[in-house]
Amino acid sequence: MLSAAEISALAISLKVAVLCVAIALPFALALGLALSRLRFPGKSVLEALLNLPLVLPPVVTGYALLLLLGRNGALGAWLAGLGVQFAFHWSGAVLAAAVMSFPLLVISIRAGFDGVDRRLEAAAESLGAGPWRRFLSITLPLSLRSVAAGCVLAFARAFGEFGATISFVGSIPGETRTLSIAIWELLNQPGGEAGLGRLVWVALAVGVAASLGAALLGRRAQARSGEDD
Amino acid sequence: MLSAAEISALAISLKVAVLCVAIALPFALALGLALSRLRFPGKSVLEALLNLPLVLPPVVTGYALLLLLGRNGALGAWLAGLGVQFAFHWSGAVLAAAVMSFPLLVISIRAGFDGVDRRLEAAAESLGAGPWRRFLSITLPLSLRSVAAGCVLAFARAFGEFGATISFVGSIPGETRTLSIAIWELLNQPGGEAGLGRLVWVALAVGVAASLGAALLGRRAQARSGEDD
Amino acid sequence: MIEVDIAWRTRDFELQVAFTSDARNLALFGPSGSGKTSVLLAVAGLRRPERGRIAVAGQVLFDSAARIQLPASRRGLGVVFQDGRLFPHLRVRDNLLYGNGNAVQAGAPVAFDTAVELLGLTDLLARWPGSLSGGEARRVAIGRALLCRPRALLLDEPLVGLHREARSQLLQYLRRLHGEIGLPTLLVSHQPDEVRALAEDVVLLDDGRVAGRVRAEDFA
Amino acid sequence: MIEVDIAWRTRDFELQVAFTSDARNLALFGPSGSGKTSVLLAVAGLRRPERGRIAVAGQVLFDSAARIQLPASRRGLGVVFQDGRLFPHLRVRDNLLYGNGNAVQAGAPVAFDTAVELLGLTDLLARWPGSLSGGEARRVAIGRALLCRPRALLLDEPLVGLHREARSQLLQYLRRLHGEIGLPTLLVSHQPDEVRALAEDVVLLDDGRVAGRVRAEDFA
Amino acid sequence: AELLVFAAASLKPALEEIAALPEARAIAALKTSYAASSALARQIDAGAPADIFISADLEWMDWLQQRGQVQADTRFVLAGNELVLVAPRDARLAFKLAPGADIAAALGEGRIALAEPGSVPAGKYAKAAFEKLGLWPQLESRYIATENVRAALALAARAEVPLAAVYRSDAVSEPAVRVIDTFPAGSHEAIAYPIAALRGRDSAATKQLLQFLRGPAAQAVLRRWGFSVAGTTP
Ligand SMILES: Nc1ncnc2c1ncn2[C@@H]1O[C@H](COP(=O)(O)OP(=O)(O)OP(=O)(O)O)[C@@H](O)[C@H]1O
Ligand SMILES: Nc1ncnc2c1ncn2[C@@H]1O[C@H](COP(=O)(O)OP(=O)(O)OP(=O)(O)O)[C@@H](O)[C@H]1O
Ligand code: MOO
Ligand SMILES: [Mg+2]
Ligand SMILES: [Mg+2]
Repeated sequence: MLSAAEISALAISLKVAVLCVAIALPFALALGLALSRLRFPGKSVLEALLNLPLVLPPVVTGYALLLLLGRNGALGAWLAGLGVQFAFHWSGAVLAAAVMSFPLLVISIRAGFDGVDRRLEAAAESLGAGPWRRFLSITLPLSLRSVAAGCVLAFARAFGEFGATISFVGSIPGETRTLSIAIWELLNQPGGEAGLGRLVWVALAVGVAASLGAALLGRRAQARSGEDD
Repeated sequence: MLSAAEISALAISLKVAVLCVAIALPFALALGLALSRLRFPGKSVLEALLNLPLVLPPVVTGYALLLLLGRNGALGAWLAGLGVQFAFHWSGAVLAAAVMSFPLLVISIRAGFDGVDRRLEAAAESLGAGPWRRFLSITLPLSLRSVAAGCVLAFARAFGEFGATISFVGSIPGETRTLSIAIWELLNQPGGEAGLGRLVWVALAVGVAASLGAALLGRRAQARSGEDD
Repeated sequence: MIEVDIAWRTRDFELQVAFTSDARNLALFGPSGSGKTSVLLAVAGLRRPERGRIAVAGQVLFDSAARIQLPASRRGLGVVFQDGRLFPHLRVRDNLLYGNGNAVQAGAPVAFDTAVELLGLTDLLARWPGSLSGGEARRVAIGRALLCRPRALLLDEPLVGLHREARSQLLQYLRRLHGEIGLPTLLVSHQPDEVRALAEDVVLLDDGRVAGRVRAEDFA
Repeated sequence: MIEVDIAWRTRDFELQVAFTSDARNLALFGPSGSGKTSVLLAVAGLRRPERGRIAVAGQVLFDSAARIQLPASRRGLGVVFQDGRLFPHLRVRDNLLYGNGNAVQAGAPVAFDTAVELLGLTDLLARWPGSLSGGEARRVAIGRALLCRPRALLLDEPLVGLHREARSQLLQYLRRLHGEIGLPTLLVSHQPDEVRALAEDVVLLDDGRVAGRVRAEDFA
Repeated sequence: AELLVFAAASLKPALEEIAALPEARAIAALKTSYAASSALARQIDAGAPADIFISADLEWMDWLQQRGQVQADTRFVLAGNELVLVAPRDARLAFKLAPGADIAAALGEGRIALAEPGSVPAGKYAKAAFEKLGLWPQLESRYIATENVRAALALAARAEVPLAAVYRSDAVSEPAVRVIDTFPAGSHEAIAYPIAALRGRDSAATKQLLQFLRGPAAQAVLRRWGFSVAGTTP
C-alpha cells in the first residue's frame, strides 16, 4: 500500500512526534507548574517568549534555530564541540517539533494546574506528602485531562510540522524527511495529487489514534467522579 | 519605523487573527460543550477530524480549502452564486486561520468544560436557571481560564499562520498579504534579513500583548477564590 | 402535600421509596447512606429516578408512566444542598441573588435585607465564597435558597456546622416563615430538635426503603 | 501540651490568639467566623501566621522570631477538615491509605481493618468519593486522618452530618484512642456533648480573640 | 488599471523594481502575489483572479495551459537563468563540474544543499544535471533538500554546507557565497521563466505590460538581478 519511502517518512514522523512529546513533557510540566504557582520577575516576558513560535511563520522559527544551532551557530558550534549536533540530523527535527508544539503543551498544562483545588494539595501535605509526592499523586492526576489535551495538541502539531523542520534540518531521505515533507513534495508536483490522498489518509489515521488516546485518558479521569445526574 | 506595506501587512494579520478568534469562538464553545457533555454517534470521528489541520502540513490544508472553496470548488461555486467568495479575499485568510486554530480553541475549551463541577450547574438549575443562563453564568465563567488559554493559542496561531493562508488565498498586497507572508518573503529575498529583525520584533510584541491579555483574564478568574494558603 | 413513589438501582445501592404525606412540613430521618439526599434530589429534579411519580402541592413533577419530567429550573424549589455548592466565582451578594434574577426585587416573599440581617451576612456581602468560614458559607447557602422565591424548601441538613445561638435563631426564623408565608418544607436532618421544630410528619428511611413513619411531636 | 500565640490580619479579619494548655485534649469553641478553623490550620501548618509561635507536645512547629516553620508534611498531625477534602480521583481505600504511604502497614497505631469496620466503610472501599453520601464521606475523612500514623489529631467538626448511632459509636472510639494510645487532640465543635467527651480543656474564641477558658466538665 | 501578477517567489526583487519603473506604472498598478510556482498554478486553476502568471519552470505553465487557463498566444519566456555551484565565501574549496568528478571528496564530511529535487524547479534542474554528469550516485545520500532555492543558498551562506546548487540570480545577490562553477549548458534543460496572460485576461493593459516586460527597460533590470535575457520560443 505505502511505498518504502512513504513508510520511512511515516516512521520518521512518528518517531519525531513521540520523542518530541516525551522530551518536551517534563519541561512543560515544570514550566506549567512554575507559571501556575509562582510569581517571579520576568514571568510575563517568559510567557510571551513561549508564544513566539506560534506568532511567527514556522520557517522563521526554523531559520532562527539554524542561526542558533547550526554548525556555525552561536550555540551550535559549542554543542558540536561536545559532539552534539542537531542540524541536518533527525534529532533536529525533534527539536524543531518541540519548539513549535511547546506552547500548546505548556498553555494547556498550566490551565490544568490552575484549576486544581489547592485545598486538596494542602490535605495531602497534612497527610505527610512532600512536594514531589503531592505533585505526582494529587496535582498531576487532577489535571490529567488538561495534560492529555496538551499532549494531543503537541503530538498532532509535531506530527504535522513542516516549515520549521524543513528550514532547520532540511529534507534528507531516511533522516529528516517526514511525512509532512513527503506530502508537501507531492503537492509541489504536477499530478502529485494522486498520491496525496493516500498520505492524507495516513495522517488522518494518526490523528484519530492521537485523539482516541486522549479520550481514553480523559475517560479514566471521568470514571472517577460519580456526580449527581 | 515600519513601511506602509509593512503596516498594511500587520493590519491584515491583526484583522485576520481577531476576526478568526471572534468568529471561531462561538462555534468552538458549542462544539466544546457538545464534546464535553454529550455522547453521540461519530463523536470520535469528529474529534479526529478536528485534529486533522494539526496533523497535516498547513499547505495541504490550504490546498484542501482551495479545492473546496475556490471559485471552481464544490462549495465555492455554490457560494459564489450567493455572492460569497473566500478564495483570494481577506475573508479567506480568516477562514484558513480559523481552520488552523480551531483545534487549539476547541481542545482547550473542552478541557475547561470537563473540569467544571457539575454539581454547581445543578445548583444553578435548582435556582431557576435554564440551560442558557446556566451556561453563561456558571459553566463559562468557571472555565474562563481554559477558554482564555484557548483564545491566546488560537489568536497566536492565526496571527502566525502562513502555509494554509498562502496556498488558499495567496499573497495579495493589501488584501491577503499578512505579516507572516511578508516575513517569509523577506526571508526569501536577498538582503532581507535586515528587515526581518524588525518584523520579528513586531510579531513578538503581538505575542506579548496576547499573553498579557490572557494573564489579565486569568488573574480575574484567580482573584475570585480566596483559598487557604 | 407531597407524594413520592420512586425507585432506582445502581451497582452499589438500590432505592425504593414510597410515601405520601398531607403535612405541610415533612422530615426525612435515617442513618448515613439510607437515601435521604437521594430522595431530596429526586424531588428537586436533579436526580432522575428510573421509574415512579413525584407530586408536590398537587403538582406532578415527575411521572415516568406519563413521561412527565419538569426541569429542575421550573420546579420553583429552594434547595439547601448538603454539600453547600456556593458559586465560587460570584460574591456572596451575587450568590444570594442568583435565584432572583441577580437583582433585589421588591415584594419578594422573603425580603433581601431581612434575610441578610437575620443570617448575619451584612458584612460578608462583598466576600468571595472561598474566604468564608464553614458556618458563614452554610448561612449563605440558606439565604440563597430562601431568596429564590421558592414555592417550597428542600433543606438537606441546613443547620449543620452552625453555632448554638445562630442555630436557634435560624430555627425560629424558619418556623416563622412556615407560619407567615406557609412555605412547605422537606427537611433532612440528624437532629431531633430540628425535626420537631420544622416538621409535622417524619418519614424514617433505612437502606433505601421507608422504615417507618412518626409524628414529629412523638419524635425523640 | 499545646502552646499557641499567633496573629494575622487580612482585609476582612484580624486574628490574635494566644493560649497554652497542659491538657492532652483541647477544644476550641466559638461562634461561626470566630477563627477556630484558622487556628487549627495554623497548627497544622497549612496557614502561616504573620508572627507568633506554635508548639505541640514540646516541639516547636512555628516560631516567626526564630524563623522556624516546620512543613505541614512533617508535623505528623492527622487533620479532619471541616470541608472534607477527600481526593476525588482516589477510591475510598486509597484515600484511607494515602497518609500511610498507600499501603496497609502492620503495627500501625490504628489498625486499618479495625478503623474500617468501626467507621462502617467495609462496603465502600472500592467506591469513588463522588458517589458517597454526606455522612459516608465524613467517615472516610475521619478514617484517613486516623490512619496516617498521627502524633496528634486536629478535628474540625468531625462528627457533623453523622446519624446519632454512628456519632455516639465514633465518640466512644475516639475516647478509647485517647485512653489506649494517648493521641492528643485539638477539637473544633459546636456540640457541647462532643466537647465534653473529647476534651479536658476548652478555649473560647470570639471574633479572632480568646474570649475565655472553661474546663470541659463545667461545659454546658 | 490594476493588474494582479502571480509570480514565482525568486523573481520578487527584480519584479518589485520593474513595477516601480515609471513606464510600468503608466501602464498599470501592479499587485504581485509571490509564492512557489506550484501553489500559484493550483490557485489559478482554482479560479484565482490573476491577470498574469510567471512560473519558475515550464512544467507548471504547461500544466495550466493544458487546463485551458492560459492565453496561449501571449506566452513567452520572460527570462532565463543559470544554475551554479556555490560555496561559502571563505571556504578553500576548488571543484570543477565535470563528468565523473569526485564531488564526494569535495564535500568531505558535509552535504550538498539543493532545492527539493523532486518538486522544486531549481532542485529538479540540479538533479538532472548531476545525473547527466554521472555525479548523482555520489550525492544521492549526501544532499539536503530545502523548501526553495533561497533556503539552499542560505545554508551555503552560513557555511552550514560546503556546497549548494542555486540560480545565478540568487548567487549574485549574496556576498557570503562564492560561485565556484557553472553547470555546463546542456547538462540540464534551459532554465526558463515563462510568462503568459491568463484566460480571459488579455486586456489591453495586460498586453501592454507583457510588451513592456519584453522590452529593454525591464530586461535590463532582470539582467542586473542575475537573470539572463528573454528567449522567445517555449
Ligand atoms: N452517584 C452515586 N453513585 C453510586 N452510589 C451513590 C451515588 N450517590 C449516592 N450513592 C449511594 O446511595 C446511597 C444513598 O445516598 P444518600 O446520599 O441518599 O444518603 P443519605 O441518606 O443522604 O446519607 P447521609 O446522611 O450520609 O448524607 C449511599 O449508599 C450512597 O453511597
Ligand atoms: N482566605 C480568607 N480570606 C479572608 N478571610 C478569611 C479567609 N479564611 C477565613 N477568613 C475569615 O476569617 C474568619 C475566621 O474564619 P474561620 O474559618 O477560622 O472561622 P471558624 O471559627 O472556623 O468558623 P465556622 O464555625 O463557621 O467554621 C471568618 O470571618 C472568615 O470569613
Ligand atoms: O522560485 Mo522556486 O519555485 O523556489 O525555483
Ligand atoms: Mg445526605
Ligand atoms: Mg470553621
